[in-house]
Amino acid sequence: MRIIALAVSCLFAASASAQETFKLGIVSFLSGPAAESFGVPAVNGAKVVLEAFNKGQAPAPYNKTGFGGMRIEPVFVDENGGATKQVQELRNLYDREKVDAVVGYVGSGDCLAVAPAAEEMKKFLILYDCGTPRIFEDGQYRYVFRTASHAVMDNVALARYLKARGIKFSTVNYINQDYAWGHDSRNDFKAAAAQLFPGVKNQADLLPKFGAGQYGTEISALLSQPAELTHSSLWGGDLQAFILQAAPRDLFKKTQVVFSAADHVLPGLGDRMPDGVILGARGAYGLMSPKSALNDWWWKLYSDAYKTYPVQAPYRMVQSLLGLKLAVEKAMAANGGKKPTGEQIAAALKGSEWESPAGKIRMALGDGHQAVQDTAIGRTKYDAAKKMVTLVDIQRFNADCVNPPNGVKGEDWIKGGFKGAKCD
Amino acid sequence: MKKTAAMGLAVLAALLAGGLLAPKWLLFLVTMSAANGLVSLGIVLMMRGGVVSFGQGLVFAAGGYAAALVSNKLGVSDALLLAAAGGGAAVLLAAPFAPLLARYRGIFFAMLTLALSMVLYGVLMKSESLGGSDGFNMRRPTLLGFSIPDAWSGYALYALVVTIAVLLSTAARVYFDSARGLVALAIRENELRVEYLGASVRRVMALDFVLAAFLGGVGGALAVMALGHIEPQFSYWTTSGEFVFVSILAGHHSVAAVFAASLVLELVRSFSSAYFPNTWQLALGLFLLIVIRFLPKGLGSLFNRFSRQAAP
Amino acid sequence: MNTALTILADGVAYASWLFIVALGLTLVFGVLKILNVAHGSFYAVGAYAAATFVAWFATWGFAPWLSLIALLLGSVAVAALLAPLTERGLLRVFYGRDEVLLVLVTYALFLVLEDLMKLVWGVNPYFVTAPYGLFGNVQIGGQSYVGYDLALVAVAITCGLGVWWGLNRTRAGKVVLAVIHSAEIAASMGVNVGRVYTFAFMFGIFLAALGGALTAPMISVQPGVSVAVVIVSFAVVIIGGLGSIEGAAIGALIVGMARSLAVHTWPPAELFSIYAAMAVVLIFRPEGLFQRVKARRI
Amino acid sequence: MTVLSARGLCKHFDGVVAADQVTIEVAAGERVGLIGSNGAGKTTFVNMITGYLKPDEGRIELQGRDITPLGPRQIERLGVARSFQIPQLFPELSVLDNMLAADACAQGGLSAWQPARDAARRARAEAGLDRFSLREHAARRVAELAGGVRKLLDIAVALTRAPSVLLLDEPTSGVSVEEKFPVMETVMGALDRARTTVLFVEHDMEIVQRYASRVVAFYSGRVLADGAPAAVLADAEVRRHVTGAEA
Repeated sequence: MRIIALAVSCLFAASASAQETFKLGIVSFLSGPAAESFGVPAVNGAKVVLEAFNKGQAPAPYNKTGFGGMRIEPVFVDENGGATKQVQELRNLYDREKVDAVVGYVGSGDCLAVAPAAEEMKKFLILYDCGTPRIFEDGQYRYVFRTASHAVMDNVALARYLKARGIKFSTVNYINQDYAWGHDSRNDFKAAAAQLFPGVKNQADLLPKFGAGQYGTEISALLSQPAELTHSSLWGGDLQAFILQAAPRDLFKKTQVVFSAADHVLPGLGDRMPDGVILGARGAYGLMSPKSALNDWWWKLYSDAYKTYPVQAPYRMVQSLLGLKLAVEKAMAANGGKKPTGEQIAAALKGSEWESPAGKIRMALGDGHQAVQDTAIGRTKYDAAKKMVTLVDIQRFNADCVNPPNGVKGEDWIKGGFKGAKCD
Repeated sequence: MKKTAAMGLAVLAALLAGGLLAPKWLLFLVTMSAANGLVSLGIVLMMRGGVVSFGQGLVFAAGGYAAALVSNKLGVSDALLLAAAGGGAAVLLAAPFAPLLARYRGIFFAMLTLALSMVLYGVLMKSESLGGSDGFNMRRPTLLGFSIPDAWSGYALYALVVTIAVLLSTAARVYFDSARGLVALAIRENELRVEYLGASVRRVMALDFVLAAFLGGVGGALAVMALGHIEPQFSYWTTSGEFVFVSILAGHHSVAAVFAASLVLELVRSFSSAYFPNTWQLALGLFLLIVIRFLPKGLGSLFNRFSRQAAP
Repeated sequence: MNTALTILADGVAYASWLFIVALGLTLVFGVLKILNVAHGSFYAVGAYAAATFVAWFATWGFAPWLSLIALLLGSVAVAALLAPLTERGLLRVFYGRDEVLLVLVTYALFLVLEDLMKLVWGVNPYFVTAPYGLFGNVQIGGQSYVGYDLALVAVAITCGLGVWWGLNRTRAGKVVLAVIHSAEIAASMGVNVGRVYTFAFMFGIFLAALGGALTAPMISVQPGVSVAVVIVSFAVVIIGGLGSIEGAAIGALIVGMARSLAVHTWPPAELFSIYAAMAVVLIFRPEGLFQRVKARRI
Repeated sequence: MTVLSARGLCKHFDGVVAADQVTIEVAAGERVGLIGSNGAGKTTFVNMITGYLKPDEGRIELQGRDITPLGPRQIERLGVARSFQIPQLFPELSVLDNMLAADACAQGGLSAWQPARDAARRARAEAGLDRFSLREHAARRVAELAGGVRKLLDIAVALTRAPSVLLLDEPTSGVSVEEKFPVMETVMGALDRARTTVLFVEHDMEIVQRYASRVVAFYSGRVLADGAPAAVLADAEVRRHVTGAEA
């Protein structure tokens, strides 16, 4: 309801004072299977952060009100409904709603679809979450950026963690959703494991369809030929259902399970989450986030507003908004304090770097359009006293250790033995 | 027939002129709804024979993927060739099923077409070489050997799509008014009698299915050119559902109504998702219900009423 | 041997879950001649309602096994409140219109319910895992199954037999059968067809909601639950024959077994095995495995 | 000479005998009245002749050609047309469009571009309407027509291709008493001009007496009597089982 109110108010505000306002389109899942785990938390994160920006309450260097004095007016759009709809709505955002920039998109398919549209319209676009590396590996863009690492990092980090912790395994089972995210995650982990654990044998390779909900059959398949390691990139409702159905059948006792992106289910599952599961968060997020003043501020801001701590999605949103803020303000300065064009903002963001609650973000890949960041992997342990799942044995990996160097495709980089990786 | 052609030309001229004045976002919306409208026009063509396909996503996707692949893999960039390729591919895919489907009616025809489109969806999701569920992007096409400057890309595509749409609709109108077209209407009313009058119901139905496939394929190709991206969603049942809705909203009386309906749907969807980000599906659903309730014979019935008053 | 047993067990477990939902779908079609695209939404509403009731029971400090009652109450509530509202308030307006048009009406209903659920229950997940542990675990062919999953098999069989008995062995059932055969004739024999419609729809929705309620303990109840169910239960009733109970049972078994076989032997086939089966059946037996073609009198 | 010959036709519907060794030879220009109580097998006979039902046994010949295995479409193309007990028309189309649709079907290879309503076709259709003096109804939807008019249109549509044999299934059923004779007058008048061989199923014995040159009486699937109207209607068996009511 509040979102409607906001959106409508924006409508009328739009005409009022276009000079002092910066209109920002924010697109994420407000309905459908990705709303609970990714869309809505991210949008919630955006709301509190933008509010803080407009009040000038963010810590330095983010303490200018709004974007360099311009009041930020968000317009929210639902990402649910397929890539076709996204391309149309993106065009409407730019041409009809006259937004100055758009931050959004969780779905890789949506990202691939909207990027060329924004480019053709010469409008500024930040992809804040989606996983596929193809966007900047296959394409060249001037106006499109991604302010978070792509999915290669997640599975490389998992493999490196297993290596670093001396976890021995010779067989692996896989269960991933039957769409690009699932396929890519499986392939990346397979390749990475082959590099770090030569001779490891891949057994079952299950691909339940997205949103299946029923995993009894898959769990039987995983148990009928148990592997020492079981890899999965399931997320959201599917991941929660899988855990709820697999735990009573002792899957987690019979094999070491590793999840590439799972911290977003910890607050909800609580003691239903088995101990000893190794998981990542697609960055140093949530319980694995680094200690810093900025992180403390953000943690408090979010927790106070929503009575739960921020996980992957809101972190990815806030890091994109912080980057955008600095870029806009830099471009503004270069533009003699006047509102910058999309072109100028792009120039300012390209190759830049900034501090986020999750650590430093560097636009290092895709010649300055694709971010790399540090990440972390941890192991679940339920803390009865705090009544929450905690993560132990947390290990951080710096960006250059788990991301390919500029100009190298993630896949080739893994298969080539991580050439140029700096892990100190 | 001459009258129809003349009217088509007049409409086309008006649209091309109007496009110069319309805002960009509207231009794109019309482009998309015209492309989608062609698919629904195919359904209307079948509706006149009494069947409704719930799987036009099948030919929509076939046309789209064909055009995108021909462009990316074979390097053909001319929009007209790509549109033709889309239509052709859809026909090739649909033709083998035509004699089979010609035997089915009502819910069974709807469900069988749905099943076919979902099989294609499954195959596309699997084919990683085609980008799987993410699909892939397509370069902007050229037009008659000229590459389109960014500033004009919107209008150029709009012009292309409406031109093709108007041409095909004119052809459709001629077909509807032809002997075969009238027999199709008769089949809708009473197949048995048509057989007893010595005409083959199945042959008519089979041909209609193939023609609808062609329209759907061209629509898919044009949609991809406008979007610059294709994905298996093109063949998903909800996509087909929207095509059906448009043809029901239009009714089987008027060709123009199909494109009007398609535009109305796009407008409703786009404005509701802009202003009710949290409840746009609710808004869309209610809109559908109201239309089905209060326009049982579709927009076309209104159109016809006017035209009758005009020319008694 | 064990593998075969596992494949069978998994197939049956999945089939029975599917059957409960599909049975409702096929009943509604049989009586009202409506292929209800929104069936999956009622499944989801059932899951949410169950979650709500279980939560209440917990706050009132009832014994854990009572949570099973809560699940049942949840689905009854949906059938008692939402179903009549939908049938009388919405569907009734469109009776007599073309079958395909009615499919479209329920498609619209599906869109509406998606957002209504979000407005009522929000997007945060609900967990009602309490009942899931109640039956412990069972060993079958070297596999340890959750007793609850197998309990579903019993529920499914009960539902199937119950409906069959109700239709074929009771007066009310005979009346319903008459309406299934021909609403006009039934009406001319003085049957209150409208009432039968409402009743049948309520029961069909009850089964959908029950399916959702019984699934709630093993999933996280949140937006998007409905989508997956619709198409797969469609496939079941198409395979079995629209409006046929035996058909729904066989269809569910075919789909369940096909899926189980695919997952255990050739996982990549799973995604489209179902639609392929559906297409094949439609091509060779358009009316489904359990329907007869009606000849036209002239 | 014999136009139509049916020999030893048998047809069973799970147990029920609809036709039992039915043998009828029809000569050119004959007006054969088919009588019999309901379920005697008259309509089954018509359905078998026109290919809607395949006989279990027996053989049907048209001008010496075996048409037993053919379907309604092929048989119609050989010049055997029929009308229906319940008129089989296109209710939502206008009367004229019904005729035009029939005309389009008659043209064979359906054109996808030649207009269905061009002057020539329209003229033919209107001529067809005139023969049954239906011109004044041309613009009305069939659904709005009265029973008698529908019956006439049903027959007018059947005559589109000027068939050599026409089977009328109860041409006057559902027609009001005062309409019956006018209807038959128009029909038979039109047919005289076309010199068509006619078989008509009829319950009203006055009509049979007036218009039949020969009568075939059916009883429980068998041919009970076959011959001159007076003789057949006088037959004791026929009086008992068929026309008993009128006796």
